Amino acid sequence: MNCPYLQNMDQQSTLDTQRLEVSLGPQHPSTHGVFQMDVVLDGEQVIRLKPVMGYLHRNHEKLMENMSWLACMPYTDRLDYFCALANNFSYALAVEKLAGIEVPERAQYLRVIMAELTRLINHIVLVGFLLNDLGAFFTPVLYAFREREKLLDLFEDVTGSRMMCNYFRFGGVKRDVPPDFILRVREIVNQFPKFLDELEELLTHNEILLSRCQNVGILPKALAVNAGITGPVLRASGIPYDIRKIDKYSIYGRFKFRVPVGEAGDVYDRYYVRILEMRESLQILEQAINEIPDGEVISKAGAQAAKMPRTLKVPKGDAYGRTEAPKGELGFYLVSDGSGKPYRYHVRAPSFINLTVLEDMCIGQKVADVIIILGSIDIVLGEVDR
Amino acid sequence: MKTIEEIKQAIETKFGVQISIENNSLLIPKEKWPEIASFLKTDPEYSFDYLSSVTGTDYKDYLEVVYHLYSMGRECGPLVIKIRTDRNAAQIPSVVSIWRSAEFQEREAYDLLGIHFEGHPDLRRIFMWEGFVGHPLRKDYVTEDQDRKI
Amino acid sequence: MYGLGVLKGLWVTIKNFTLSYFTRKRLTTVQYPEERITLSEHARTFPILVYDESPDKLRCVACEICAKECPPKCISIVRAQDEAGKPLKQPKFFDIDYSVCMNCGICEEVCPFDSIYMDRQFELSAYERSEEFLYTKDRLAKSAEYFSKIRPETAKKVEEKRKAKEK
Amino acid sequence: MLNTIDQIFIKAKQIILDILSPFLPEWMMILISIFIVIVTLCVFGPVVMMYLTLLERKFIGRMQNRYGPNRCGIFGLLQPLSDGIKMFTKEDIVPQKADPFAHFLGPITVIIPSLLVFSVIPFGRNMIPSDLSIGILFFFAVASTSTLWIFTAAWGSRNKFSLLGGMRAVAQMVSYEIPMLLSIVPALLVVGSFSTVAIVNAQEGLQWFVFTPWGLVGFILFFLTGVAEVNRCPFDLPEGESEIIAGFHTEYSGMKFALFYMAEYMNAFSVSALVTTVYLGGWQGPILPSWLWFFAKTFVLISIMMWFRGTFPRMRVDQLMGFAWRGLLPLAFINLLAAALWVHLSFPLNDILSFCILTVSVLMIYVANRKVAPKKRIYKYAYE
Amino acid sequence: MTLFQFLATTAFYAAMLGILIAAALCVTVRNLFHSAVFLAFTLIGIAMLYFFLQAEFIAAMQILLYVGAIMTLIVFAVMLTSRMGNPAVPQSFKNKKIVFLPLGLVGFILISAILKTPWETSEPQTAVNAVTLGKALMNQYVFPFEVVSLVLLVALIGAIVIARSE
Repeated sequence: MNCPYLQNMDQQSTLDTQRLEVSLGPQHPSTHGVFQMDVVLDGEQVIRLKPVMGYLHRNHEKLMENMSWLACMPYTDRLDYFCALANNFSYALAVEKLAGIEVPERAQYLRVIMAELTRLINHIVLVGFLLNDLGAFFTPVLYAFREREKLLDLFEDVTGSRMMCNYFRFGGVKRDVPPDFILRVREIVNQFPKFLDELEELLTHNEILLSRCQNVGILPKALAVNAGITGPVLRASGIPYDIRKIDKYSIYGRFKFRVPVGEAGDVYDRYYVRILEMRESLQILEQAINEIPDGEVISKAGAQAAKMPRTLKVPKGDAYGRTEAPKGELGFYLVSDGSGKPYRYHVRAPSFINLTVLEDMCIGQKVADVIIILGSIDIVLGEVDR
Repeated sequence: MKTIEEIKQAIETKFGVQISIENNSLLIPKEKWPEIASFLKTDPEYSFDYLSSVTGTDYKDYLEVVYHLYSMGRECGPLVIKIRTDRNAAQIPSVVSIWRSAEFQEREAYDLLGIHFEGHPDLRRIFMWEGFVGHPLRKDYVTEDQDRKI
Repeated sequence: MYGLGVLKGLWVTIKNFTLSYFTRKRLTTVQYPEERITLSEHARTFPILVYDESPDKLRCVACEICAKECPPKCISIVRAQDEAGKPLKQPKFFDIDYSVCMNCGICEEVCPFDSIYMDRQFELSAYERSEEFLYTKDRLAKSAEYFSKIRPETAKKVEEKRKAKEK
Repeated sequence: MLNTIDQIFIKAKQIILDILSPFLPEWMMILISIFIVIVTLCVFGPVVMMYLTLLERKFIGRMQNRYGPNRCGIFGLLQPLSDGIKMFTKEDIVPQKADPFAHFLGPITVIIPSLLVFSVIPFGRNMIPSDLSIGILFFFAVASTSTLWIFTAAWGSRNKFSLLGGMRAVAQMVSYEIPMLLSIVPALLVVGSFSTVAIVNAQEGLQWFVFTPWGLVGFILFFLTGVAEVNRCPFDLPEGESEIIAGFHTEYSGMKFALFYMAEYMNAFSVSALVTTVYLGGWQGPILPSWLWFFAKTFVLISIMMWFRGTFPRMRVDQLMGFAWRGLLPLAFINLLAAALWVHLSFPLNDILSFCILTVSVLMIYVANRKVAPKKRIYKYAYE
Repeated sequence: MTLFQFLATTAFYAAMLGILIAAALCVTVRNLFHSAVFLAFTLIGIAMLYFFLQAEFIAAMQILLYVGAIMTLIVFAVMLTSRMGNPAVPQSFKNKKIVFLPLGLVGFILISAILKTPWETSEPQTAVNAVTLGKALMNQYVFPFEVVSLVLLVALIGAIVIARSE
């Protein structure tokens, strides 16, 4: 373009639109809770994005410092209120590592079954809400909730409450499962793949979804590792890091299951990796139901600690227990000074740390994409703000 | 993975600094911490490329920050590093430039415990609002106790 | 082919629509006030005190273990005293603040005298938050028959244990 | 017998006029007859809108394995009534920062085009409110002004989200108006007149335009652009709930919001009515009375729109524009060419020729957009 | 029928009065956006006049082109240039009184000229409908039609070049 007139046109580009400062604020239909993003827009393009948190901050960690070890357990349900049992699992592991309590065989199997059922719930609800952010008028969410109800009814029979289960105890689980538990889990495991096929038929090859989600919010491998991203978001970027396979905590070493890995690291990969992970969880559940032995569900020391919590002696020292929660690596760093209360109780929340890369993924994208990128990271504000 | 003693020897020989081992974790003086951190991350022998969690703790007479390091490349277990600083002028060099995952967690430690991380790109309170006074997670942080009257 | 995924999506929703007229199973709505889902045996909402014969002779001996163990500290007990000032094995006041209780069920586990159990009532709305949610002793007391009606198995286990203890 | 049912509404109007004629002067009778038509339209519009909302909620409800509203009235039939009462009684909040004139003007001017448009739609055999010689052109002229009024509403509420919604609305409507007009032109070319009645008469018997090759493509084009023009899913960007809260009608509540809501559903009804008039043979149909045919076809089209709403996610702004400029517009031009050829040539040759032109052009557009189209992916597993 | 005639003429004059008021408001109102909206009302008013004169095609084209397309562009321009706050145009014209003198003079001259000239009003021949207009465009005036479309094409390409360079 060598014509002079257009030369000076470029310098003073008269067509730039006015910078728009929008705060996608705490009251916004799709921030999955009270989370605020101060976004600077040029037209529809995002130039800068600053997350603002703390609206749901209850100072969970200070609270736990004057609770007994057992009394902290019901509070862990409230961290990531979609997967209460995964939080219980991680906290119970950390305390057992600190206090050196063994867990009987049957309890290990029950814990794995409960954790994998929670993973199913978390992933279908996420897929539903991600589609809701994309604009599908509640249909995927209600299909997901139809399946979730079956699982929540099962939880109510076993643990007593649908979402706030408080089922794990140090050294096992609170109560044995009802007799028809194995039958119901087997029925869910047989029927769930059919539901997943129907959901995939509705969504996975839908051209509008493909064009909306592919190459949007790309998370490169190096940045993902450096920013400490864990869980399906990391695996969607191509790194097969799954704590169930790395640490082989509890009895995950005995189960044969695969870890799906994406390669582009965009919103579509994060969506589809979660669907494949659900299918893998079903494999684990299948093997766990077939091999579950009989026997006691809580060790002698555990039962005694549950009945009389004062008698639980946790020696001085610190321990860091971590598990593969549906959202990523959920770790508990506990320091005990020998008294009946934790001296320091720190939660390494996956949603909180996965948010570090939100700005890097959103720069240059459109407003509509910012919402689905946030949705694909899958944050729950109970865990982010603690 | 190499044992704690080997890592201690390697760091001591390389940086000539006194390190002690305290129940399976390295106690490193805070001056040399950024160099040791980048050494642990870049050295192919260790390649601790994943900083899992940064925790601040208040031990009455000093503040301590605990780092849990993992290696995703070599899939090996946690290397626990503790750094101590005194209570009032709590200063620790930040490692955000080395591990980006420390960004939010160091801001949280600053907000709740008042540990100042120099070198942190954007050290603001992350949970509390700007005008908040005090650091809740400190043991001497006392709020007025609204006891319920029955 | 480009447009196929979109058509398959349409096929799924219209299939759900038509089949919903044939198989009632597909419609998951429960018309709440008329139809109700039967709660399971272990469902727990708020704690209640169980008594054997009359409401003022509770099984509870005011040992205050549940008050100590309750995570949100919503139970407060004052021990009864006879005229001479000697403490009795009876609570004078036993208040649970239902608005603070987070129905975790720990009080039921730690109670050595099987006197506090989790009820299944959840329609407990009230107009006034402070007074009406502070359940006093007489509002908490529920008979053993009521308890065995809502939780048959646990009631049977508790009966055998108590008989064994009496022998 | 059938004819009487067919002309039942005209007869009813005639009866009213005969009752009144002895009392009133002659010129007053003309006014009265016009007045009757206007009143029926103004009552028919909102009532259809109310029951369209109910139809949509029950239809999508059943798609989502639930019942849909069934509390007020037997099958929820009084639900629109209760919505109406709620809309009336809700407080009408005008934001303090809003520009009162534009904020007040928005809903009024949005409702006028959607009511005016009813005057050119032939509801049945000689049941057309006003047989303008420029029927279709009047429809598009009035419909195109709604862009301006939506922007007035967006600008008036002085809220960043509604401004974004307003910008999107204007961009979307302007870029979908051209393919919409062009997808109608083949039918006008064949019929030779703008008047809707002439178009319906040209589709005598069962020669609906949709059975001709160019008619099929024109029908699909016109239906898709109609959905976009009316801001319904998957093109409902101006009021993308999940991103910009409620787009241009974020700051409206109470009766003003009801007007927007009513305008949206009436536009949906009028666009589907026009699609039936031009491509599905309006009220032409074998035995049933004419107006019954017309309403059946229109409601089938509206339920397709609702079916879209229950299934599809929303498109992004640039994809929306790409779809219009790269996909629909070239197809509309080629469709025009095919229709011209179809008219010019005799029977066996014209169908074959226009059919192959259209298939070739669809394939060409598909290949041209290959680079932009998303690709399917396969996923590896670690720890095999 | 005279009353009917009377009603029609009053409606006609009422429409004209409406146009005048809208035009006056469009010029005088301070808020830029309001004047754009009043401009739209004046254009619709003119379309109504065409309807009164049974020139339906011209009326439809008037609404379609002016209000549908050109007004949208004007509103876009208003939105792009003015601040979000209140797009008021700063008018600093102290003594407004003096302007009425030349205004009145020019008005008087115009009105008197209009009233004096003998407009030969031919009664309306067959209404100008789309068919005759189309035929004329395609037969007699096909050359100017093509040239105009060429000009529009050039303008279109020019706009794309400017927007694209950003």
